[in-house]
Amino acid sequence: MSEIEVVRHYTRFTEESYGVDNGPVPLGSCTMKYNPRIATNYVNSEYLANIHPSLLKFETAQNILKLMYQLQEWLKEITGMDACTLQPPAGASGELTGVLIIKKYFQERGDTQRDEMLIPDSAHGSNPASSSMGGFKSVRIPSDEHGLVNLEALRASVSNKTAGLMLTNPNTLGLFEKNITEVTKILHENEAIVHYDGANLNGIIGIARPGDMGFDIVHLNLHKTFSAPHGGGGPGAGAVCVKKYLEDYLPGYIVSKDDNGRYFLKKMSKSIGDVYSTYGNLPGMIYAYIFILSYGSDIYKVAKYSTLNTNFFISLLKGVKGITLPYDEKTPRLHETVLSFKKLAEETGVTVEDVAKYLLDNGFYAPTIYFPLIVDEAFMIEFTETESYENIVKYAEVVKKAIEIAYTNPSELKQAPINTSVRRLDAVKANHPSTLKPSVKFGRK
Amino acid sequence: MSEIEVVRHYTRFTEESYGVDNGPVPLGSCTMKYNPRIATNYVNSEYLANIHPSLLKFETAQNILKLMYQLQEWLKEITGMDACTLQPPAGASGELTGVLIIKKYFQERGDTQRDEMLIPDSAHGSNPASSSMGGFKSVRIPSDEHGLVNLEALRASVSNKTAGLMLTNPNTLGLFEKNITEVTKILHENEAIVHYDGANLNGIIGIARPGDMGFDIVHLNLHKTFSAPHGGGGPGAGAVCVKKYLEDYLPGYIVSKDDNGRYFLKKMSKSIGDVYSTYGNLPGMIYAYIFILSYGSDIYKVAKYSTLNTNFFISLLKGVKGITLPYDEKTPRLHETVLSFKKLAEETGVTVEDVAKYLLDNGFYAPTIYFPLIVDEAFMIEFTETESYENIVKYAEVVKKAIEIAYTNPSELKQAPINTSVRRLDAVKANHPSTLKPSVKFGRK
Amino acid sequence: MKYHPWIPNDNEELLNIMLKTIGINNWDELFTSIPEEIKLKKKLKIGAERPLNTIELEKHMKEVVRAQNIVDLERVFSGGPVAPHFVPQVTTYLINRGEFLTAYTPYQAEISQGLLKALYEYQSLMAILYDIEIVNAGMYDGGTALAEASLLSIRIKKNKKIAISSTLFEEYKSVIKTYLYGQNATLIEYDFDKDTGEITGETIEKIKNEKPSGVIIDYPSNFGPIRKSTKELIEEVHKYGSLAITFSDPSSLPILTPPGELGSDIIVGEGQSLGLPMSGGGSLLGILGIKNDKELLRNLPGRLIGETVDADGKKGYMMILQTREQHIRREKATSNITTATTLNAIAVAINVLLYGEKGLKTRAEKILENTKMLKQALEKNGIEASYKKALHFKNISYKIDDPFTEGREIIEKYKIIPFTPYQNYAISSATEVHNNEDISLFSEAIGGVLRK
Amino acid sequence: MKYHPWIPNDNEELLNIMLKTIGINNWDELFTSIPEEIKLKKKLKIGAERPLNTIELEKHMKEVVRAQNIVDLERVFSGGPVAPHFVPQVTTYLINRGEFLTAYTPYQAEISQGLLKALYEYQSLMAILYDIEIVNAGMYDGGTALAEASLLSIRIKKNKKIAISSTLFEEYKSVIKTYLYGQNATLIEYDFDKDTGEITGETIEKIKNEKPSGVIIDYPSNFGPIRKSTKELIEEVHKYGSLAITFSDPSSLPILTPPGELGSDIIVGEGQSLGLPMSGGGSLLGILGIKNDKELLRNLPGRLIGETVDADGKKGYMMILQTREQHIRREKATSNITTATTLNAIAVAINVLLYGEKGLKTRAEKILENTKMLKQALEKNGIEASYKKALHFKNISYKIDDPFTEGREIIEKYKIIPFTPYQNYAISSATEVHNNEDISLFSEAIGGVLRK
Repeated sequence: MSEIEVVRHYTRFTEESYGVDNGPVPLGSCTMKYNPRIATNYVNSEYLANIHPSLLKFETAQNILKLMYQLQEWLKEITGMDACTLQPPAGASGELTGVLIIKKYFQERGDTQRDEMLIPDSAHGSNPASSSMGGFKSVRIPSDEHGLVNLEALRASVSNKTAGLMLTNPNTLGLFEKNITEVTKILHENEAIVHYDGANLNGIIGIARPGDMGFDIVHLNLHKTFSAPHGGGGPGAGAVCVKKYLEDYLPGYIVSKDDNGRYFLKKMSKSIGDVYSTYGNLPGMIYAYIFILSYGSDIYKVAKYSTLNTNFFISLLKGVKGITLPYDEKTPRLHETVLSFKKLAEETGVTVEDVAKYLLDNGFYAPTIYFPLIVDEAFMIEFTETESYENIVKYAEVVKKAIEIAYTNPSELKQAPINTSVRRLDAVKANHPSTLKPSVKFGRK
Repeated sequence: MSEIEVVRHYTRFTEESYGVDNGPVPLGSCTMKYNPRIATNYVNSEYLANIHPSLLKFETAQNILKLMYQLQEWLKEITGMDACTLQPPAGASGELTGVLIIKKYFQERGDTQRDEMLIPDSAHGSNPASSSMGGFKSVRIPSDEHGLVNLEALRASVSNKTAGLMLTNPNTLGLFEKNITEVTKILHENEAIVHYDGANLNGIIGIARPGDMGFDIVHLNLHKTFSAPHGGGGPGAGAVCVKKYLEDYLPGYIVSKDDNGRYFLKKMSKSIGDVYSTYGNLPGMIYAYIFILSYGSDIYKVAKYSTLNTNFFISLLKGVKGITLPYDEKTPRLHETVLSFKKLAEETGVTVEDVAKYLLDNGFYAPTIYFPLIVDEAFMIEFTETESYENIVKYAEVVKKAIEIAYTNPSELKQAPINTSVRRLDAVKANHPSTLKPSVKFGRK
Repeated sequence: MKYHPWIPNDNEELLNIMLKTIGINNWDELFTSIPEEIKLKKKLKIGAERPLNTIELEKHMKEVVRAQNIVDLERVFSGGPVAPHFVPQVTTYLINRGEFLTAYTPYQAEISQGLLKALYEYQSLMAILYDIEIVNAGMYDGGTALAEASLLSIRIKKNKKIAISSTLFEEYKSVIKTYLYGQNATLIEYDFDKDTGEITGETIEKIKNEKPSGVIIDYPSNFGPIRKSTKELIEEVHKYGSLAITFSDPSSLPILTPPGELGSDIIVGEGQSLGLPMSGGGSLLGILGIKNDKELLRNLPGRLIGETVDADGKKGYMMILQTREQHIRREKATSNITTATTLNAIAVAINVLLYGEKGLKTRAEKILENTKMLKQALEKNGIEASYKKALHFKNISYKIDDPFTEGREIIEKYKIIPFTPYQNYAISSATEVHNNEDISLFSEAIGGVLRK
Repeated sequence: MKYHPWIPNDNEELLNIMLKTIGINNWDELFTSIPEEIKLKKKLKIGAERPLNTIELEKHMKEVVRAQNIVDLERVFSGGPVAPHFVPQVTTYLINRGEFLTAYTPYQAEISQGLLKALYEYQSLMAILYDIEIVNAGMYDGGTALAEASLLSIRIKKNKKIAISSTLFEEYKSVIKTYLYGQNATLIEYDFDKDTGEITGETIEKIKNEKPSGVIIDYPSNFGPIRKSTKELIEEVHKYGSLAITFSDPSSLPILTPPGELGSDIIVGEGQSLGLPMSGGGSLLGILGIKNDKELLRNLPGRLIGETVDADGKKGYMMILQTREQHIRREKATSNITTATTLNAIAVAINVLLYGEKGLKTRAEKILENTKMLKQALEKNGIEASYKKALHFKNISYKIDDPFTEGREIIEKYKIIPFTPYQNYAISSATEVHNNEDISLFSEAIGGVLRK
């Protein structure tokens, strides 16, 4: 194709797409915030684009190594940990990294019977999936009536087969695990390891640190909390930070500084190996680096305003028919919240999916729905610090309007969306073996 | 406003705009072609963005001066002229430059009674406007029955009061002035000067040169023929090239090369002065420079395919009810053509404007309408070399569809457009003194 | 390269289909109307002669641009019509989106509402900044905007004379002169007190005697001084029946009484100072506005966007008062201007929104503060600013014997660009991009070469 | 900086309105659920501690990136998982348009059709290139894609053994090993004829004896050789009940029999060679595809986009077979992968369309030709390529005593990056960005430091 044809083809595609640059993308636990263009510009500059990874290996690209070193240092300070690797190319890769560190740690100790990973029922699906990839059995820990880890159940589950616990805090309900020091103590008393899922760090960054709560491993998503773009599903960028006693297990190369101020790459002695072919996603690191510089110690503002925004939204929907806020209504949610549309579904037949599609019709991206699994007709929403007052107010109004329609003319919502480039798609046809079509080539052989 | 709010505001604005990146913009005489992104990238690079014009004045920015020098040389070769200035910031500025050169030339010769500028009736409006800005009276030369300059009328108009003739060739009808050497001879015999309006150079570039036709002055639009973007109405970039005997009159600084290969800026001895505060629009020059490098001596392909595309379009509409091709039907049009929708208007009441609005409804930008003035219900269309076969076919189909509707249900076309972000706008209200509103501040004082 | 990547139909198959539809056998037949004797017989010697592919182009361009060492923005102190100003990357991104970059002038309003709204906002933001009711959608640059303002004055007042401040940038004077030459009009310069930069009795006398159609007033002066007597001057101009054309650097306005409030009939400015790249001097943005007056409006050059409603009564925007323009009015048009500087106008509006009212004010204060430091740096090295007793904003001019030679020496030795050189003087500027260290470096460089 | 430009609500007025709506007096009250003892009591020492404004950020970043001299693409000859390839500017522009760049994974299909179509086209283009029916929407990189292909094989064949070619990049071996460690699975290496790079009796013997779940075959070899015996190897692999996992550099495929046609069950590749920037090694693109087999499909990791229809019967696209994925299937998911590399997949698809079929073939031929010249350059300097009798594509490995020291010397002296250093060998690569002159320079540099 000629250049102009390609440009038009993809320009049209972008016009049928929707990102943070178009409006709120308030997906819970996904932390879709503004991706600063100043960073985009450096990422795309030839200064960075033309750096072959061997320049890092030769250690001639001292400036890049220094940038990575600084970032490691800052992430340590933010998380309260002692060492970091920047190799994981995404959050889930960071989870796997944590899981394998746990595995190797116990193997090195000869503690080989520890094959269970404890995971709360409100956890992201990637936690049990990562646990499985590390060869662990996932043991589900139920939530208590406050939506928090059930301490009794936790105590009952912990044994000498327990390798670790994977936890996000604030949890996916937006609730802070206030007994967190007790939780980590229970694990530590049993010599098990606690892994922090960084998906929700945005709600507490600069306010509290996983390291201070007793976590041993922390994985971060540079493309969530630290403003790297999500790119419609990647590339992301991860980081894993650990307490001193796990430092030697980190994968990849750690950037270190010698006595002459020269930066060099260090392979750790008990390293789990590599989780990526190179040193990590440098573009994501650049975003994180610029993001941190832009805030400095004011970084608490990120948690402050993301939490403010989400609680403001909750207040706007307080008392609206058909919606409930499961678990302690009075407790502020940290940066995200889960509402239940169960009553609405029961009373009108309109599901939370119908509401989501109606939001699309009004030019807004929908929140995460049907997750976490412990809430029926879950509507999991997170407004980051980069969302505006006006949009949050409008968003709440559209939700209220949807509910009004649900109670007056429910079939209208079943039709949604009508303003998008296609209407509701046939998932059965898409997934059925007889009609499946994952490429133009499929079925032609 | 916060950055994300600004980004969303303008992202939305772009989505309510339409450029070559979205589809054909076949405005006659406007030469809206693909603007290569490779050039955009250099234009935006800090290499160029951070160059203060004083670096050119100090002559330390030798690389930029060299680039400008090369461009001058290439434009000379393309136009068949002897010297060029890159100072004019747009096409109309190039016209004014030509007009003032003519004025100063005769003034220097003491030939001060020459106050008439001959301009064909098919000319762009900017020609007479520029002529007036130079203090000349515009004398209209009628077209003959072939749509070309009426030689008899021309001879009758030329006198010792004639300073010059402004002409575009091919003319705005897309017809090549085949008597051009006769035309320039008539002027030259009368010691007058002939100015070439470069708006239509795209139709003959690499095939024939204004210099070889007898033109004395040529103005070029780098943002038309040479692929610099139009930017929704600028910045453009112009250039004016002249024959040797007018070199000393050029405005601005001419980049010259000394014996040591060093580039320097030269102010011409009889210069008309400056038509811009600096040395011209460097970004536009970069586009032109890259454009010429990309083609080299294959640049004739630009004329070949733009002309092919437009004649192909004419063929697709041949014999369609309501449309005529005024003037010699069999003569191929060079890169643009003017169709008349007069019959359609008479038979159905549907105007060419209605058809234009219907084109918008079908995702296409409309051609120039109601120009040139010598054709009733003019539909002036130009497909550049960067337009695709598929789009030209589709475009013709939409026009045919419009005509079909005009003959069956004309009121439907009067409603167009209905798919755009606003419907047909109230020009009376917009322009009426009592409702005029050119700013939010207007009427508040 | 057999097929050119920028020509979609450049292949034998399509070519043949299209020729067949047209009814000819060979593409040469398309050009039979061109007489054989003027057809090109040779290959043009342009570019590298053979076409370059994209990889080759990139290599070549890198060589060309790299030949020039990058000069950081903050190392530039050159003044004049263009100065170093900060360009937010986000603005560059937005104006380079294809829907804006590759659009035509929005003749077809219904499909161009975004572009029209962006321009309308530009007009409105500038109207607020200058405190005037009408600002057009942009001129080429400050110089041509001044020239067009002069022609506008002459159209109204008929006397073919324009008076200009002696402290206007030479570049502007030259452009005005060129445009006035077309109208056989003359340029008169008026002067100021050498120390304070304020108007004097002679200034008034000149205007009174000459009765020019328009008087161009630079406020702040192009040479820096913020003249306290500007309001008085405008009153005098009006007293003798001339139009007051005030040229103001828009970056200064958030901390000054705006020219509209001072009574200007016409306002002019150069938008580059609101954050356009310098790019070797192009492209720029001429700001041109008028007070709400029928005569002025009827004679205003350039595009104007206005608000209206569509067929459904919904708010919409379109180009207005096009009867002033060349494509309608031809030889009687208010100007020949066609392609102006839309994209730069939008960029400036974006920057203004990014800064906000407070941000713009802080920025102007920083420029004022930096200019003060710059003046001190010059004084420290024994160099006296012209109008030394005045308060300078952004630009400072001073005498130097051989600014070209001395400037080149500074560039060579200190890797800073200290000023814009003129015949026997120089203009330096300080802006929001500089900090104390930068200005110290400037001082050192000036001291090293120019100290008196 | 009192108000942060990236926080729209960061001002007292809005803060107070919002707090009031929530019903609290102070923003601290939002965080009362965090026990006091674990709340941060100190200011974090990060960044420059104080916030930097945009101008300061730009200055800082320029210093940081400028510390590194630019290395032109064509001066890079390092091989390995990442190599110098040409990135069209138009692609960079398109994938950086905000609607793509700032989008989430397209869970809400109706508002994300453009993104979904772009990914569907990527899947289809790769399926054509590899001649296989199903390709997913992208993995992190070639290494993790190989690792996931290994796990996929084990899920199907159950034997916790994977055989890999000894010529796989070390980086890939390390990643596969890490993933296999999680499953307590083992890695077996098989070898080739030292001269020709073709399989031998021993190669077959090993596979026959070990019966691994999957056999990873590099074709062309990561060390360069285009093995003629690849088809034979795949047949042997199938004979002993293993799955054939073929890793192919997609840039080579336009001139080779594609791995699908050779009978591969799973195909893997690294998309960087189709024109992604090197960016210090990230981000990359893992290509992963399978033949149309129910078991393979049910066990495929990663996102998959499929065609379907909407409520009006209009064609549309959505993510399919999500029941394989972690957010639905949790501990039984086929992988934990969530955020993959959508944007890079789209970039690669754009590049493929820009090149077209012919362009891609020309490009592959140029790489082959340049590799030949590179090999000659090495030979000329007395350096023998491993598998010297084979025909190499893109990569060439060779023994060096101390590649780190010698490589640094070459970088220092010749300003080229000659190879990627490994313990006692090096890998160089030639691609479409190089021309004769570049390779002559390479030869000179190698000769100057390494000549034997």
